[in-house]
Amino acid sequence: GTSGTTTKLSISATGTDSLPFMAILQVGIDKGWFKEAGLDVDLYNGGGGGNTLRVVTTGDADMAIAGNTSVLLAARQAGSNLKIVAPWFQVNDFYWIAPSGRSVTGAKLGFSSAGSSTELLVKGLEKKLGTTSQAVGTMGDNWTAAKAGEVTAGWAMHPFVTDKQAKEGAQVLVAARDQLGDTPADLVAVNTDYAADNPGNIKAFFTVAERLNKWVVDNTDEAAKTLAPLMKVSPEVMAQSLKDTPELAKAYSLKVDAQALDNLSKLMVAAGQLTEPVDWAKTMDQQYLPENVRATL
Amino acid sequence: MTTLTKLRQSQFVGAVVLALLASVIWQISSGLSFVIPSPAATAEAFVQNFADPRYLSDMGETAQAVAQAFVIGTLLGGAIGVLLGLSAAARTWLEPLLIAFNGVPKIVLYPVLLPIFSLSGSKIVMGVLFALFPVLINVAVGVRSIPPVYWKLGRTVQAGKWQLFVHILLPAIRLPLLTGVRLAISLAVVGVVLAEFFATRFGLGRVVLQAYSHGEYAQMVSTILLLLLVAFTVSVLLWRLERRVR
Amino acid sequence: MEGIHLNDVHVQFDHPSGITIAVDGVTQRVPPRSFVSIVGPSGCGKSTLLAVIAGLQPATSGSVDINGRRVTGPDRDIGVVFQEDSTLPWRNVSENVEFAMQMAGVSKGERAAKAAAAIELVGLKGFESSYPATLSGGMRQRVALARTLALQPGVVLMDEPFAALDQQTRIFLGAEVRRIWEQTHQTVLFVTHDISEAILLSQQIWVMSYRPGHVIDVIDIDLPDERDASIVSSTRFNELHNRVWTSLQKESMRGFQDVETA
Amino acid sequence: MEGIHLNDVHVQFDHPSGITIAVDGVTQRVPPRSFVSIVGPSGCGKSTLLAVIAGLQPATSGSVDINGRRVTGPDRDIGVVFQEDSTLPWRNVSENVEFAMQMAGVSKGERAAKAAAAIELVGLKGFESSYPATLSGGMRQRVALARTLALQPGVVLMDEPFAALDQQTRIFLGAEVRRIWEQTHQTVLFVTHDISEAILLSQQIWVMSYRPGHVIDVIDIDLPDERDASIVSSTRFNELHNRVWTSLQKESMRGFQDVETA
Amino acid sequence: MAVGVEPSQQAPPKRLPPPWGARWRAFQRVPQGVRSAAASAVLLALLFVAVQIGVASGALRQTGLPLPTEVVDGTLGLLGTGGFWSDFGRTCLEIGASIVAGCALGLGAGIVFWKLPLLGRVFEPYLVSFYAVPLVLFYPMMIVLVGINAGSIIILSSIMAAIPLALNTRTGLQGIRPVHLKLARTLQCNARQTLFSIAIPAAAPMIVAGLRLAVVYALIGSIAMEFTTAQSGLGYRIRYLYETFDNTTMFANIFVVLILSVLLTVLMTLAERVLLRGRR
Ligand SMILES: Nc1ncnc2c1ncn2[C@@H]1O[C@H](COP(=O)(O)OP(=O)(O)OP(=O)(O)O)[C@@H](O)[C@H]1O
Ligand SMILES: Nc1ncnc2c1ncn2[C@@H]1O[C@H](COP(=O)(O)OP(=O)(O)OP(=O)(O)O)[C@@H](O)[C@H]1O
Ligand SMILES: [Mg+2]
Ligand SMILES: [Mg+2]
Repeated sequence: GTSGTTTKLSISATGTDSLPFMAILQVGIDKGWFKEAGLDVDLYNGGGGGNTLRVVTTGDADMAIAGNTSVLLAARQAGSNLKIVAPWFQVNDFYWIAPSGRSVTGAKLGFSSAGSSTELLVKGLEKKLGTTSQAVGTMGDNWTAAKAGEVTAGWAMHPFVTDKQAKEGAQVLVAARDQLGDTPADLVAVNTDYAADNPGNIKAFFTVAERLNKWVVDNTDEAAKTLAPLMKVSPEVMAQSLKDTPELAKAYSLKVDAQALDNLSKLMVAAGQLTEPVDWAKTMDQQYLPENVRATL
Repeated sequence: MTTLTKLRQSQFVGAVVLALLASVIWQISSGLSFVIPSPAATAEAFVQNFADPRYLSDMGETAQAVAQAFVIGTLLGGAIGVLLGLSAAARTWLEPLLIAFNGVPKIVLYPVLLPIFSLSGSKIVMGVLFALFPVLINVAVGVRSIPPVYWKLGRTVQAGKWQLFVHILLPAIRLPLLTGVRLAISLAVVGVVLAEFFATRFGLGRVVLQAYSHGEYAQMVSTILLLLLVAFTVSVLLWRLERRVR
Repeated sequence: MEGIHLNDVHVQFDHPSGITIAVDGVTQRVPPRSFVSIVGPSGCGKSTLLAVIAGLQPATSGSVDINGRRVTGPDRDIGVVFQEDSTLPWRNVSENVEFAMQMAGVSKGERAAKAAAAIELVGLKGFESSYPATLSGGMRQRVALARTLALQPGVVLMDEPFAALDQQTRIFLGAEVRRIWEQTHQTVLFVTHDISEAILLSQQIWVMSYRPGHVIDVIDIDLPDERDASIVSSTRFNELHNRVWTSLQKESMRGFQDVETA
Repeated sequence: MEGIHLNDVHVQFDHPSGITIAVDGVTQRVPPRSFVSIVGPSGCGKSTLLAVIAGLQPATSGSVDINGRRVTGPDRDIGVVFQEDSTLPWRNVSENVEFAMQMAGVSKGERAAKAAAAIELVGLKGFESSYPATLSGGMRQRVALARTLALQPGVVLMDEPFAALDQQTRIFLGAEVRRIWEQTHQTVLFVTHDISEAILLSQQIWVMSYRPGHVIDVIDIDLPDERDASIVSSTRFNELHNRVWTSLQKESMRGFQDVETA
Repeated sequence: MAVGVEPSQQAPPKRLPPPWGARWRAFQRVPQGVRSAAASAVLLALLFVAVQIGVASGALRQTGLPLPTEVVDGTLGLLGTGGFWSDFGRTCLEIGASIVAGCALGLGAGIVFWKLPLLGRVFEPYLVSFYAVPLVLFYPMMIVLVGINAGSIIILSSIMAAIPLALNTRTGLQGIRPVHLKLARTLQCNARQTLFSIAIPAAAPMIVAGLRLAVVYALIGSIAMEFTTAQSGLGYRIRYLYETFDNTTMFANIFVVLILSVLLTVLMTLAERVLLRGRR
């Protein structure tokens, strides 16, 4: 943890080793771009929203990038020292994949666990498609359960989807985006004390983040090669999965999508995770974002 | 005794045969279900891991945490065990709580530990909590079952407190202490790795979890195998020592 | 004031269910350089009395003086040989024998020399590097004896040192103890259950009563100093045996019922 | 062919470092309803011989007949009392005594009646529901005795049943065994280290030699049947004691060196 | 030469005043168990008060601990919710089933290892180092083999429970005093009688110690597995509340797990009393 004015920024993020839009932070460190911006960045990989965020509430880290529902629920806790400052990865890149030959009608869809983003989506899909659901766990567990016939399809994201398509003939049974529209996958929250002391650091962070996003969009092939070893997949799979990511330019951009935020709030209310819709104008403090990406909420 | 019967009765040979048998069963079952990676694929992943500098640094990270957890856990467990063994008052006050605490699934305490000990500390503390009890219990029981005549002997030769500790207590509990230490090493590994599942920056727990959540079972099993192999080797060596000590 | 003087020694134990009077007013004297045995029924307070003399157990009232000094705690000049096997299994024979000296801070060289002498004295030469686990019970008691003798204490207290051994070994070790005593002439107080053993070894026997324990008979053993096994067939031996037996017999019968129902 | 007949019994043990001849040609007879004791130095094969008679250990050559039947394995008509404490700590006194009958399939009611009688016989009335842990060593051996007697075996083998007890308790229990034998008149073969005990109890004593073990002396005990403690002061007792002692003495010294250096 | 004393057999036993007051002796007479329980209760109360003060005063703010009184309130609140009882029931079912299955497996294996010493010797090194395997990782295999249900958790925690019991049973059986087996032979006991009337009761102290470990491992195994993988049960609930930042309810559930484990410990202590009746 850091206190007072500093050049250090500790980031705690979920999935830096499995999700490319998180792994770009590591790329930023490796390429020295944060250093150039005068930031000494330190990256934690938190396993799941609970840990990722707790590390920030305890002051171990200054910034958390974690699953949408966790961040929202944590920030709404009484006496919370978390402040939501931005959305992260604003396309709906969740899929339900299955071995070939499965049908959506009467399907049982696996999700990770209660209270998670996947539960949110699965609840939405239940209403739209008349499916049922079952808590299973990680992407790996879901794919295993799908193959074993315990569920019809399991949740997955890129590049896992591509990898299983390539290696094991997985097929996308449901693409959540088609059914439910976009939501931000993650939200960025900062420790309020840190933010008060070091507003410049957070601003600098977002500048570098935009640079990284742009790098992915403009140099997709190079990005695939750089990210592949971090994801432990082959460069081909990584390249393909970036290609398969819907609206890459929107996905890898900080430009706030008000509609996606609204959609998230609606889904959470429908899933019973919230009792009333989120007032984003109050909940999300956009002051640290570059002016050109802010939105009126 | 002929060499053949000796060979047949040797524990080592038996254990190797059992390991081979297990590999054969593993090979066969890997053909039956996709969740079980084949021994060959696992071995390949095992070897490749060692060529990966990140894997090696993860290994170092875990080893360091395990070593710290083991040392702290053994010292702490030993100290409390000696206290409990020697003092009836300490037993009255602490024993029931310690027994109850031993029965608690430590993993549910992780949410309590994380905020207090922070990220790198809480995995060591988790390892300590796992390693603590076998040492504590073994030492307490060991101290209590030291034949009273040893203490009487110590008193008649007017041995000082430190002399009693070094020349009577420590050697007298050497066997239960070794047993406790052996279990402590294994459990320190489990504790640290479990903690690494939840939150960490480096460590084999993270590697396993990454493989696990991606369904890369060969990679996952190869790391489990490494953990197993290390714990197994240390444990068996200590266990042999345990049986050789007079 | 040479020797061991017991002045009206009382010992009682408090426990949840009441009070046990273990030793009830013993006033006796062990002359210097003499060999005295105590016999008495189980539980009559023999070990307790020895513990008081060794300074391991405070007397509830009364006092013990050894060579003019009041006993207030353990003293290295008082050697004790216990009934239980007290060899330390993690030390070999010479390390065991050196133990007492090591605790007393005797230098390494001196320790080795004295240990070698003591080991020789008890007839364990050649076994210096054996561990207790590989020795018979009788040999282990010799190790304990050697450990005590190595410190050359003025007084040696032995609490049924051979109780755990079989009769053949007892006869043999008893003869050894007597032989050693004839060489060293330390003051010895020896507790035993075995009447023949007591007669063969001692110059005087105290017979203790069942609880509350005190000395009910003192018998001087007027056998010649040179005692070999053949002495047991002598008339005098048989007379002494009968004398002790009769004293004890009354006590045995009285104590027995009590012990068995304790 | 009544009683126990030993016909040239040999027992040897093979082990990695060679062969031990434990029993080397014993041919003896225990007359029916008589009380015979075996004394001999440690390791001379007494227990082995008893094990052969009990059917626990096959003889290498030779044979044993009991009341005309060849011994080929354990038999419930042959009761054994062991040297070690053999009470079952998880059963109270009456459950312990009933154990042998329970294994033999005796009905519950009969078991209870016989157990009560046996408990009374060994003088444990009132302790029926005590557990062994709360009993003294002597009382536990009585429980073992009661368990054996409850099955009313024709032959009782006792392997140093009182070896672990102190002398007072031994004297007392010895008298009890003799008293019970006077009532039941079973055939008893009794192993002991204690010469006085052997003389006080038996009609005949076999003295065994050190390895290879065989019977070197058979002594008939011509004391009156009524024996109380006072008999030990009689001249005849002392003569017998000396006779046995002398036989044994030679053997003891020979065997001792061997045991101690084993 | 001796200073003889008159044997005064009729001397009245002397009773000196007790060294401490009567009140101390009265306390000493209170059974050890009751004293221990009272002492533990005092310690727990002190801890409760200390944390309460610490949290209320803000000294423990960064630990994120809620007020102990809130946790107690929350726990009482839990008791009224159906969701809690279904979690609780599932966890109890898992623990109970793993105890039963684990004990049967462990006891059986221990007996087999005793009867076939070679097999026992061969398995031993593997079993003694088995503690180092995070069994949680076999969950994916369980999904395939058993399905997503309590079964996979029960199987894995049964294995965890069985191992210490098997080792202890074997050690206990090997330590039976030879005289007890000799007794069985002289009484011509058959194999069943020898096993159930001699061997198992004789090894009972070790087996019961193993049982204690087995119960602890069944509990730890079930909760830990729920915590990391399952979809219901107390362990899962704690994880869920952890992820969703509902601290008070999370602590209330942790509190329930603590109570459950204390309850099991007490139960085992009582069971031990009954099973080892008459022994010291
Ligand atoms: N620490 C103690 N607390 C309470 N009672 C004790 C204690 N030590 C001994 N006693 C009691 O004092 C009595 C005398 O015991 P002691 O050990 O001196 O007898 P002993 O003559 O040595 O017997 P034995 O021949 O069996 O060794 C016994 O009744 C015993 O129960
Ligand atoms: N199972 C066995 N294997 C090898 N040797 C044995 C075995 N049982 C006994 N012996 C040997 O046979 C000899 C006689 O033993 P046994 O136990 O019969 O002697 P004992 O007269 O009963 O001795 P003690 O008086 O010490 O009980 C001893 O040398 C012993 O070491
Ligand atoms: Mg004593
Ligand atoms: Mg024998």
